[in-house]
Amino acid sequence: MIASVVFYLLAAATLAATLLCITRTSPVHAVIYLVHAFFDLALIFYLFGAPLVAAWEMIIYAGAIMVLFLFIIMMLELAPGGKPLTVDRRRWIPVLLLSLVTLGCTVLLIVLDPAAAGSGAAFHASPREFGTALFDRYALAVQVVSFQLLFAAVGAYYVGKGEPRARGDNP
Amino acid sequence: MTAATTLPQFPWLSLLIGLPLAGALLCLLHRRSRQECRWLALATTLATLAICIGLFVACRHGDGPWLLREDAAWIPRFGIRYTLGLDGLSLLLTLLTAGLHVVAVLLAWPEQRRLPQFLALLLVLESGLMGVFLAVDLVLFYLFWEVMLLPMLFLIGIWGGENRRRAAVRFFLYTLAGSLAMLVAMIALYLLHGAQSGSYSFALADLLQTRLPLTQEYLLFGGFMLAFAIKAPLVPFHTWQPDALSEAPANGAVDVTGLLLKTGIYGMIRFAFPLFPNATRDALPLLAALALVGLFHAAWSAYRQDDVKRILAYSSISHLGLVLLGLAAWNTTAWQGSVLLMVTHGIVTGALFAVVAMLRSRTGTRNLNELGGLWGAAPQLSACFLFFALASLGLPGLANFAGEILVLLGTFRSQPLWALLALPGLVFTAAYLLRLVQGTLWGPAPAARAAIPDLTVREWLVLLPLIVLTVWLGLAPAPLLAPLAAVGGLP
Amino acid sequence: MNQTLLFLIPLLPLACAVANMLFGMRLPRLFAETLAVCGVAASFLLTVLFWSYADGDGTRAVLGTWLAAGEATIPFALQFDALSAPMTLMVTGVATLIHLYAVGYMHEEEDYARFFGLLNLFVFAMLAIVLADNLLVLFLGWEGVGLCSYGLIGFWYQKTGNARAGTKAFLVTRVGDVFLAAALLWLFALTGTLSIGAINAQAAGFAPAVLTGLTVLLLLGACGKSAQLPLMTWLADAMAGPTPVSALIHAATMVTAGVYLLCRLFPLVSLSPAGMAAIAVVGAVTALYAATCALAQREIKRVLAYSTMSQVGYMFLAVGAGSVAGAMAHLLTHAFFKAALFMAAGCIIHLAGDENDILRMGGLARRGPRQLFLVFLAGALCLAGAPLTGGFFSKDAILLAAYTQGTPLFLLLWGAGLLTALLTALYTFRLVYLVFAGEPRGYSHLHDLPQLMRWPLWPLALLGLLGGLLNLPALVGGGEWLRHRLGALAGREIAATHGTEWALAGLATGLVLLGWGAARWRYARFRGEWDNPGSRFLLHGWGADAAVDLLVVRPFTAIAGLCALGIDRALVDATLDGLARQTTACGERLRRLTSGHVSTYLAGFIWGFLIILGWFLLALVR
Amino acid sequence: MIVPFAHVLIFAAILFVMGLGCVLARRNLIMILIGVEIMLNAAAVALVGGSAHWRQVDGQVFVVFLMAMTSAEVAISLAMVVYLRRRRGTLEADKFDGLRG
Repeated sequence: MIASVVFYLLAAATLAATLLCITRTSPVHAVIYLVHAFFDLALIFYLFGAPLVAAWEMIIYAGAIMVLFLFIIMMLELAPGGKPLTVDRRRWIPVLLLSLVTLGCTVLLIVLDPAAAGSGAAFHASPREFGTALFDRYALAVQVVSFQLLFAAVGAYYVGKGEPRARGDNP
Repeated sequence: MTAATTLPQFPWLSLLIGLPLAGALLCLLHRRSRQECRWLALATTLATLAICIGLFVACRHGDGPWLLREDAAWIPRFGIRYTLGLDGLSLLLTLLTAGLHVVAVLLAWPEQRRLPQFLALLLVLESGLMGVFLAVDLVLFYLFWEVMLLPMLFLIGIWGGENRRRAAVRFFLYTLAGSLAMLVAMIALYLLHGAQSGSYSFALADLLQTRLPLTQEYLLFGGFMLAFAIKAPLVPFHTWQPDALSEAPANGAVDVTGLLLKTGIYGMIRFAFPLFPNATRDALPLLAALALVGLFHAAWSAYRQDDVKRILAYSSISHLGLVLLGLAAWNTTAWQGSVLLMVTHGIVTGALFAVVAMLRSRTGTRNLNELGGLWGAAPQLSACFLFFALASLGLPGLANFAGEILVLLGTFRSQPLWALLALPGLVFTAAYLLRLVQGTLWGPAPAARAAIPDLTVREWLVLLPLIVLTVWLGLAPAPLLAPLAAVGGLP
Repeated sequence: MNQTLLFLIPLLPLACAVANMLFGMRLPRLFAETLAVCGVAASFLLTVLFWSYADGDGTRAVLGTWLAAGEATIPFALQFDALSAPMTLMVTGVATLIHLYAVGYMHEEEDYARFFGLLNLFVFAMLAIVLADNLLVLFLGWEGVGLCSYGLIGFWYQKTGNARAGTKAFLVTRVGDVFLAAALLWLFALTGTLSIGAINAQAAGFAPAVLTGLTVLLLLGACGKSAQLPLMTWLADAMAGPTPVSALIHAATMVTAGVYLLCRLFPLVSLSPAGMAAIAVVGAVTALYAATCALAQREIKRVLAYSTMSQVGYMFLAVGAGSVAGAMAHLLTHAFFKAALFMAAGCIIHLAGDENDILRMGGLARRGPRQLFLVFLAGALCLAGAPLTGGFFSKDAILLAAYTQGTPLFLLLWGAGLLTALLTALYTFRLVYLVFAGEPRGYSHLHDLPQLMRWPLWPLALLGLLGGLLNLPALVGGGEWLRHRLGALAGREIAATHGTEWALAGLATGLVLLGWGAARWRYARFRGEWDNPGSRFLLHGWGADAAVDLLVVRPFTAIAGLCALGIDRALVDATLDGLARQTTACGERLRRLTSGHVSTYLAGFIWGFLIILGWFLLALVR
Repeated sequence: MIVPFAHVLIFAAILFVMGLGCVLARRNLIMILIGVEIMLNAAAVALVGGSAHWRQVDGQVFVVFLMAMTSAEVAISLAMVVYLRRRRGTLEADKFDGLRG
């Protein structure tokens, strides 16, 4: 029963984080909130018995993609104006609140290890089971996706490589 | 089918369609020398005319509806066959087409801009027309019906007058819309027939057997009639005709052949009336009303036009009104009269267009107010102009009168009121034609006009056969009427 | 000689006409003129040769079938019988003389080939009417005559006025032709054939209403050609043509075609009393109308034109009164003396240096050639109906026929006839005095007169004077040769006591003398023309032209304008252009949708998605 | 199943709509991409919820593929953003309306 409560808490946290992410004027803040939302999502995935997916969520989404966003934002100096990132009490309250909620849920989850909860047959996909499914039934899909990633890499390289011609000429 | 005995076994009808096409190709191959193209085109059209005359002489007394028939499988899967049929009606119209195309090539002789392409398109138009008049299979008929449009569109679009684009596009879209309605009706008929008789076929003979409930018959009849009404043209759909003809190329070749685009009436006789007998019978009064409205509206409009070619275009619509009235009267005399009038109208109005083209090449203008006093400058040209205007007027002893009087005699026997209503048309036709003659021939010649050369040999070659034909058909149309007697589908 | 040679009579002038038109200009002038004259003279001789063929009920010659479609088979056929023979003789005889006169009159005209070609073509068309056996050949001649009068009236085409007069003549007569065509169609529907003999034979079988209808249609058709009320406005303007044309077409032959048509179909026409009354009324009213107009005319040819209209009105009255013999007698004599008068008028105009206005002539009797005055006087006496002249006998016979009809209507018409006779005498002698008597008022010197314009007048003047012998009434011991010759075709037997005949003859002579006296008193010493509204009203033919223009021409042009511009431009084209504009407008609106902003595209995408969602929800709910 | 499947779906839907709102409302290209990310994650939530509900592991496998595709997409789009930024000097989505009709 605790698990349901935790889910609703996490869901609320995610929604709030996303909402805040959308409404920020500065992209950096938005990215930060989004990272926050992805952490909560990872927890939810874990809650649904998908530990591998939760881990990947943390690694790929929060880790790789959002960092890339942040990097791009920083590179393109999109931060609004030259105003220094002063600590503004009013702005950090929502962040603190959200962090607390997330922290609380994590602690609860750690304490109530579902395996131990044994509240009925909550579905739990062990990595073994996940691995066999991935490479047994979806072997082909994996290859395709890998190709896709290759193309993306080549594409990104090509688009990124073009040295900027005279500014403002129409493509 | 009784192929005329005297004719050797040879696909004559396919030759009639193929020869002009071959001529067109040859013209394009000889693009380099304009002179070569001219003689080539003339040779092709003369050969086609010779074949037509040969067929006319050989098949004139053939009995049975089809004088000559060719049949070959084309798309068996849908029951579409390549069938060509020659009966009294198509015999006359192919002869008229071949004759007018010889005149057209002669008229196109002095054309300077891209002559080979012009002649090639003219020959393609001829083969399209031949196809329309000979096709018996509905899909084949529809194919040639569309093929006929393309050359006309390019001829008007490229070589035409000032706002030729607009006229060409309007002409093309108008006719296309009509033919789409026909296509839908055709396919519906095909399916209904298939459902009823099990065997799916587009042949006219098979489709004639379909028994349709009345409402369906009205709808399909409407589809066919819309396409034919636009091509006739009947009044509400006629505005493309004056634009197309007045914007046609200056040398008049396209006007002459343009008249043949009036295949609407032929389509009605060949397809619409026999396929839907009950719908036709009920629609006769409407047809007559449209004919009379067309007759008077076109005559009155012609009275107020300033452009000579537009007057002739409206006059052609007015004559077609009378032809349609003959058809609507639904008795033998009227029918034969209207077919005769259709043929003679082709000759006479074609000749008038030729003369106007010659007039335009001399005076450079087609506006009635700027012309005048032509008789003093070019008596021979003016004499021909007056002769053909009088023929178009329906002067007894000349071509149109024979057709008109037969139509009126026939119409009076079945529907006296229609004939009496059509009679005042004689006065209005006389009114606008005499105004045309008054504007161009009589009166003082405008001072600015330089000396005008009279008819050259080439122009005499164009006009002389037409004059002989007009007088001959006026005084003795019997040889032309004889083959009509056996035409199937006539009352 | 077999019948088909009969066809030579009409075909010879046709051949000469075609020859003249095609090669006229290349031939030397003399050759072209002789060709024209010989063509007509030859057919005159042939008519004389074939005269015996006309005895009994005449001979019918067939050349071949003209039209054959369904049940309509119409041959080229001629009928040479007691009615058509004298008419052909008159037409060819008068035409020959007029052709000779025309050679002189047109000697300085360089476009002679066209003139003689048309004149010959006219003779062919007139003969086609006269000799026609079926109504379609008659109709061919009918329209041919109309064409030639159009061509000849507008002969001097340089002045648009002449060409316009020609067009007007053609159109007004064409209106008449429409009525004739209607009768023709109706007859074909009733009898299945157009041959005149068959129609006259079956005429008795028709219902009275049909008979009256047919007669009225034929009357209106005849009015067109014979310039009777209400289709008479063209004749006065037709004087724009050269004088030989006026003499031949608008005096002797074409205008009488209408009378001939009615005489030809007399068995049919006579069966409907209402029809006969209509013909008589139209004839008498037109006679009176034309006589009053002739009084006020200034140009010599217009006086004669209105006089012709009046005399043809008399012929209509004769046919209406049932006396075909009277009508034909008057037709023939009138043709002779009126042709003579017109040719004399041509000479007068030529002498006075193309001066048309009689108010500026005068004193020609002493100064001009003596012969001209005598011929003109002879013609004038016939026209006025002076006793013992041809005009007197033929006009008197008509008045007698009208009088003996007995019904009050015909008595009224007889009175009108008498009044017209008085007016005729008045305007004829007015013409004589104004032109010949008194002092020369306008012209300076007299041009000389070519020989050819002098001697052809004599035969016609004599024939006019002796016209009475054609149908000399029994009163004066005459054998009434024409009536016996016509036999069955002669119409009603005029039975009248000698007393009434003498009384009527005396009355007529009195009227002529009265007319002559009045004219002498008024015009012997010319004191200027009255110029009051009355005379102007008469001058313009009771304002007929203005009325026709107002009632017919102007509305027609307006309707034509409405059709050409209104319906075609505004209605049909507008709808099409509107359609085109709407489609482009829709296209424009759609174009604005693709604004290039990603957000609009996505919004569109979302809307689509919502609609699909809604559809599924609906499906779910139902 | 710890939570009724409907609730999971509702949660995913709300998340999706928020992502959508962000894409539609925001002008900046980066924010649009972030919006897309949110939407993709909402899909992932639905997938995981489904796999938990039907007790099948396939849902989770798909989430992996989803992540692969997302990272590929982000790589390219951010490269494009950089490219556009250099070329046009701005990242306002409305400025790039070269395809205007």
